[in-house]
Amino acid sequence: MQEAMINKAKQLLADGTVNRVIGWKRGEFAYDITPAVFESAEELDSEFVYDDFTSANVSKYLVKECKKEGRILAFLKPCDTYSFNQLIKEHRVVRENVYIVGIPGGPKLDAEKIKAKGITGILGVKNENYTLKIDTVYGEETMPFYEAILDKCASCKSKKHVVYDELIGEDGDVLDSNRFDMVEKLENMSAQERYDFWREQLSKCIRCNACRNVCPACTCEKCVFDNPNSGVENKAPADSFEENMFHIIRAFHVAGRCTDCGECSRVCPQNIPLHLLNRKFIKDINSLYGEYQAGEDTTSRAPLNDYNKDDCEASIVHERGVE
Amino acid sequence: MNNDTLIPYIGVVTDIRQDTPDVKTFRVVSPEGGKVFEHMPGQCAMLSIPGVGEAMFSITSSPTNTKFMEFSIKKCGCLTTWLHAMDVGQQITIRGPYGNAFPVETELKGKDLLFIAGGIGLAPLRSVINYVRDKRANYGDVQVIYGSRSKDDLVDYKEIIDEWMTDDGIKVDLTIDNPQEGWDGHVGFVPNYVKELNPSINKTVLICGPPIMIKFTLAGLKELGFKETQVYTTMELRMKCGVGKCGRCNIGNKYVCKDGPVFRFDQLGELPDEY
Amino acid sequence: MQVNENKEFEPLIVAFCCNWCSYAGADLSGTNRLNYPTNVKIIRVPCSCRVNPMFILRAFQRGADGVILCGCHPGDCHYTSGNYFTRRRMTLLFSMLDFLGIERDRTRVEWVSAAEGAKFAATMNEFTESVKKLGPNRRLEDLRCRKQ
Amino acid sequence: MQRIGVFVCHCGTNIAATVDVKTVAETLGHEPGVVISQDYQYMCSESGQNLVKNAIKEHNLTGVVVCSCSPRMHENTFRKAAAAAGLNPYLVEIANIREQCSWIHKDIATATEKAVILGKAAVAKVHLNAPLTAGESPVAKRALVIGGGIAGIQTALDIAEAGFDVDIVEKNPTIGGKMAQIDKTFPTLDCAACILTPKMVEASQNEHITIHSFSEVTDVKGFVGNFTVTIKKKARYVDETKCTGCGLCTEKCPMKKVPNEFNMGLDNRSAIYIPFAQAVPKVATIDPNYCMMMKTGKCGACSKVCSVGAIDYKQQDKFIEQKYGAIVVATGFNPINLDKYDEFAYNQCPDVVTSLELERLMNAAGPNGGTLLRPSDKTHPHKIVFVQCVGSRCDDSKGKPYCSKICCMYTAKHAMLIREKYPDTEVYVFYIDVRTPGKNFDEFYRRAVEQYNVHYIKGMVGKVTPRSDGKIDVQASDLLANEQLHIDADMVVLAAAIEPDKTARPLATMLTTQMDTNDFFTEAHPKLRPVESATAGIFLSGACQGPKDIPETVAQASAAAAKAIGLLVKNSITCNPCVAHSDELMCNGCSSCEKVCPYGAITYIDKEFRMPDRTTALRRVASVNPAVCQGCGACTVACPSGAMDLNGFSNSQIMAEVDAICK
Amino acid sequence: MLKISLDKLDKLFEAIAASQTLYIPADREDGAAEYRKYESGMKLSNKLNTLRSAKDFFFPQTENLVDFKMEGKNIDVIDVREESEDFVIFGVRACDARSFTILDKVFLAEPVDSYYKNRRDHSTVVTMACTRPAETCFCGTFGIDASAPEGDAACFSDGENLFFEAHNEKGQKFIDSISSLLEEGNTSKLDDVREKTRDILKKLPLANLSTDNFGGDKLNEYFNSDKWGELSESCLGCGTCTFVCPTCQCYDIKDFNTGHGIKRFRCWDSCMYSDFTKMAHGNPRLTQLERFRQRFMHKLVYFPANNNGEFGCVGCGRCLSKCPISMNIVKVMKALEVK
Repeated sequence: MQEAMINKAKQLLADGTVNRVIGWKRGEFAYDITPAVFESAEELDSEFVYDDFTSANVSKYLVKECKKEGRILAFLKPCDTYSFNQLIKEHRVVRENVYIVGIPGGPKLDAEKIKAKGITGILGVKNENYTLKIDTVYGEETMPFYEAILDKCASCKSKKHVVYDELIGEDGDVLDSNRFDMVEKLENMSAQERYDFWREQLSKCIRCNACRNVCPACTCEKCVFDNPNSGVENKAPADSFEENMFHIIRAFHVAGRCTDCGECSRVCPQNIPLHLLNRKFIKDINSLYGEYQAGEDTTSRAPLNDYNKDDCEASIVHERGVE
Repeated sequence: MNNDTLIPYIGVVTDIRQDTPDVKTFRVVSPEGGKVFEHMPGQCAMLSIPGVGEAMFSITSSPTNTKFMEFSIKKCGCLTTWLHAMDVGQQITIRGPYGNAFPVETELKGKDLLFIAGGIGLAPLRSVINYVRDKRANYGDVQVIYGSRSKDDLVDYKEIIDEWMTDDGIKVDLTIDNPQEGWDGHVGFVPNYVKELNPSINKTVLICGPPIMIKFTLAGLKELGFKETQVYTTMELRMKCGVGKCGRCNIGNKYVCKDGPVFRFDQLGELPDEY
Repeated sequence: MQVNENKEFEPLIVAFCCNWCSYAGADLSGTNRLNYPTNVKIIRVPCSCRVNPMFILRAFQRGADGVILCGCHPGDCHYTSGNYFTRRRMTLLFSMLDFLGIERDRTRVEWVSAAEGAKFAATMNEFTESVKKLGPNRRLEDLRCRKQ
Repeated sequence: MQRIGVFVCHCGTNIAATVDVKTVAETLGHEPGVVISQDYQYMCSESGQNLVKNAIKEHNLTGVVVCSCSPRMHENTFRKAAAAAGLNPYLVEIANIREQCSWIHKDIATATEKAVILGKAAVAKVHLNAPLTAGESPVAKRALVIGGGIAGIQTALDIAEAGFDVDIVEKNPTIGGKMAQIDKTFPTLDCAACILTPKMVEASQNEHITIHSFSEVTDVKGFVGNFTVTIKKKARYVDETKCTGCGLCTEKCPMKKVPNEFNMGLDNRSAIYIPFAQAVPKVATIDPNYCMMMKTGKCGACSKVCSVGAIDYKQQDKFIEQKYGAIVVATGFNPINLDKYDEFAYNQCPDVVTSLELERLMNAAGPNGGTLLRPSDKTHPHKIVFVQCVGSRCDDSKGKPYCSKICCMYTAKHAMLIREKYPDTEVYVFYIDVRTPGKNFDEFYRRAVEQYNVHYIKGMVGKVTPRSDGKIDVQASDLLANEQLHIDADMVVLAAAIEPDKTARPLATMLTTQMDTNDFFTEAHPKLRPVESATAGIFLSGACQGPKDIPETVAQASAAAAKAIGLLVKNSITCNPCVAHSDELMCNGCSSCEKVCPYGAITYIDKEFRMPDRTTALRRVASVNPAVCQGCGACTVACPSGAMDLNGFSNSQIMAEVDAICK
Repeated sequence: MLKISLDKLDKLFEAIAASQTLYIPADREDGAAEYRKYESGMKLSNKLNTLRSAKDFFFPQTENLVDFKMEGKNIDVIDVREESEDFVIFGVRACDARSFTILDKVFLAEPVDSYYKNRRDHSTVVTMACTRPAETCFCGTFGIDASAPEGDAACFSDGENLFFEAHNEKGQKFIDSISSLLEEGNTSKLDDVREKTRDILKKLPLANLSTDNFGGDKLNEYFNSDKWGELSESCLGCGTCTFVCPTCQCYDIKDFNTGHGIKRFRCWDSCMYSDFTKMAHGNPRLTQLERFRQRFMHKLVYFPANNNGEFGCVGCGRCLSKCPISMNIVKVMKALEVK
């Protein structure tokens, strides 16, 4: 795949279709991949990488990149295309300035999952028939591939590309995922249990803003939490309330816009399952206002910018679930 | 526990003077009377209204003034707007003094001094000028070139006219950007006026004003034959803690709040261009 | 609010009322001298759709024990559609607060028309009672703001 | 730092009896920024206002908080006072310590505590108030009157008289409304047609008036001075401009078995019809539910006889869009449906009729040519029982809680007319109360009792049972004599309650006006602004606002016209400055706000910005048209970056209120 | 050397906790380690390092500096400082231990930060030598020996026993306080373990990373390097690296109005944030390039310039594993070195 992508990129650079390529760059170890922009065939040959660790969603970079001179080639995985489509819908990207090549997606690996097994001193990771052979300074270790995949990939919602100029490989289908299982599990807990669960999770927050800054839906020119005039600005979670406030409002601001790409949870240095907040909104929207997948198209009205005269009342919250 | 510099003192505003349409000068004393703390010319203090904001201002009054401190403050943000709206008797918090000072007791001693200021840039220099006036014997010739947008925008105009200009051994040259009724003085920008006046290159220069004025004046001074080592300026950039720890005012290996705000131009030249 | 052994817990209720229906409804319950507890403090907004979830969280942060949002009946919004948006926003917000384990009876949306002075008073009596039963808001307060 | 003045009103004892106003004034005096805090007997009085004005000047105030009655009452009063003293009127905030405090609480201590908190919230808000300048928007010099009854006609005539164009939209084929169905009017007993039809003709001939009969309002957009209304002209299958109203078609129409709604279904009309002889416009209308041609494609009789070729079976509904500066609602009333009143046998017995049916039965143009005959056997009734308050003043769900107001008088009229014309007929009236306030009303009622010997019996009719012999057994109680009565009547007339027309509710939604629980339109103020709705530019005329008789309706119609004229004479009106605005530097251009704006007030522009790295870039940013924005604030919440904010109710202002309340 | 058997650790912790507050690295539910206040039964984590650095002990993410009460025109200043209680931080790794020395150079420099000093004075840092360094470790680059950590006292595990060594008076006092539980032990196995660790350290992928090309005199060499654009290109501008970094110490001072007073607090800030240097009249670091450059120039050039060549990095590797886009100081050093 990597080979095909490099060739495609070189071809599009050569024929002038694009003048830049956004993709992923090799790091120091097997897993520390950095999104990067390539401008020449040489750079592509020496540094471009696409493997089991290239999980970063590059669509958010296109907000900035599409405003530069010329056209950029972006390799988008199925989940990334939803993010990009949503950005088109919100007029955050200029579609014409991006040439999209759809590529097959994951499952991608999560280095944290490998390390959590106590495997350390990692020098190389190889996937042999869905068994990971991990070369470390302490000797070789193995673990099953599927135990090391990213949470977001484990509950993949779609293998379909919703926007592209061309595809490498076959397009997939929207999947029947189990992505709401954990939300449901929480819903079925008692209020006290839910409260304890979230307090434990959110108290880990160090307000590094990684979740916000990586989020393709969070592209505000100035975030309310950075704006001293907004009245809610804060830099560090000085109090448990502020942890709640930040994550509730952030989830609310992306409600109906979040494509469930899972980047927030992937990048959280404190392993907070932030995607559950977004999925809760998605699940509610689906069940109360009809199935809606943000980013699936560029024209439909977002659920929060829309209404039905016979929508349910807010009291529905009081009537269902566990108190 | 020892007092921490981050815990401020209380200052009482005992006098407010409208200097120009957007500059007011505030007189601050400690609640018990007298100065809140001592300082040297060029040093700064952090003034704050809790809940509104805290910001660094240069102390405008001379250390030789034993009764009070003064701050000339231009209205430009949230805190300064608040300060401009307050009445006499209001308490504020004050901490400092912060930063270095103009080397009035070392390098500047015995020198002929040329002060060049534009607009509110006079505020930090006023402290030095009055210090020099009070210790007149320690210094040589004193010349002040001061310009502003208009006559109304000249800070401390009354003091300049009534005291400085009547002083022997101090020469004051004023200029305003555009002609104005009731103004028979010089009209023109400060950098040009400096060149016109063609000051002796033996003088040590202290300059403060808008960045663009400093840039052109410095160029002009160099044309006249001044060396960077002869010219001092003062910067007031994004200071927060005042003690070189919070990291905000870091430029290269210097912290403006601690190593500055007074720099000689040759020192500035060694810093990365991030100010 | 403090729980004092000698004193019954008195919750603080913030009520956001739209100018055209519910605020007028509240006025009407005043005109008709229909009592409701002093715990309820009303904030006037042009339309229920003006109420940002941040305002609601802010109220809880600062020590409110319950927040109620009142607007025109669906279909009667002075601005045609404002309360329809309110309904969706608040449904989702309340659902999220519930998801985070915040007691669901601390929040409520009620449609009160300009003519429903009696309903306004009854709603406020009932809501205050139900919040009183929950006790002080502890799960969504800012400790720094707690009254000593 | 702000300089705020606080003014606490006693409102006589309205506030002062439950709230310790001195304490409120004193406590608020210590709030940050407050430089003067006073209390006064009546702050809204001239001397009270002068107190505010003088304080503004003397203390150079930057904000004013008045703790008084509801802002819906006197916000404007104090804004004007502030403006007169040179303070921007939008730097005034009201703390509602009457309706929302003193009137609902009894305990002085807690009420005072609450009043202080409400005052603090207002002080906190006023700290952040910005001076606002109202913009202006032009006024379309045309009025729309919805409903062509006597109320609508009178309003239209008065507006036209002032020289403005007026359109009347009437859902029926003719204007005239309920009054056209009435025989005589109380208390003068003059003929309704004689006074109404000249007005109908006048309306049709007035060059300023356009009548859209058989039409409905389907959409209303815009705001005061600038409404855009879509009117559906329903297909009547007859070209209005060609039809001369000769009536030949109605005679030749083979389908003659259509219940005649003008005569309350007491007789029949043809499928093509002109409702009544004096109809305006006098134009035929085809009823497609009955027309053979329309239903089977076979007939065409009317088309054949029409010499001007006005018949058009293919006519379609037509939509017209028009701009109006003012809208007057005159949708009127209807008697309630009596299906639920089994005890009065209305559905079982044709000789049990409503008062409006009786009107038609007695009308010279009615089904019997003016002779009062029983609908069942066309015989002359000798004993008639009138039942009052059928569905009025009713606590149960069947009826209406209010008094329908007109029944007492029209029943007296009916009784009197019957006794006058048929002295051999006995008339009984069962009533709860007889209510006759009004000029010459009580005299009129007394004539019925004293001069015409109508039997007024205080009591309720319990049951009406049709008997096999054609008589009707009326079982009732006489409360004064305390006895049960049985009357074998020939006819029973029910004074059915009246209710607003069914079209009023959807119309109110379109107009964004308020209605009460009975679907009567709510006036802006029950005493001081009785003919205006709370929505600017929408006025109320006639029974749509509450039960009214003709003189009252006409009076209100003229009043509404006067208000509408007052608006139309202005070239422009001051806009509400409490509108949304977008901070372009923060705007993402995402279109969320545009999607929730009910007025289409938000558009997007590509604007050049200096970027942080000193380059310039085109960015798509939202721009609010302040003349179109009505200030609901929906966009402010839809905007994730907080770039959208609302003047007068800004994020920071509302949060300051929240903080102050929760402090 | 004095030692205690590893299976008696509980007893040791109980003993320490009996006299003062004890913090140890413990595993939390998601598997990551974090410092927790010791409670009976708590187990020492065997993770290499805690997810958050140990700087929180002396420089917490937020801390209240001073309170104000406002009344009319008057302001009341309330000093909220309290003498810290004595506490022990147990199990600090060599990198984090060094970070305290670096933080000391900032906070204990005149004028001394009393908040920091208060906690520093009351703390005893007991370090623990590493035995299983990870691929992200490069403490050796900064002259830190992971097998011989600094701190007031250090301890070393040979797999069965924990050996103690005092580095100063405070450390000695600590060891004395637990001496009843300790016994003299043979260190031959420990020496093997340490030897093995040193071997591993040499084999780590970053073992050869060197600071030779960096230092206080390299300002002009790197400030205008054209590498910064490429390096900073994908930086999200989040604060992850800063907040997990044991040596980053930039802070902001803010006021919070509680409704009944003003709390002035300081909180961590990040030079990576776009508004870090923003002022009323502009921002001298306009793009992420400048902000990104500042962070690494500070660690690799400015800080050593002011501190006798000491770098502002301890090679703990947290930023290497936590940066959302895997950009880090190692990649920066390697990129800049290439001339």
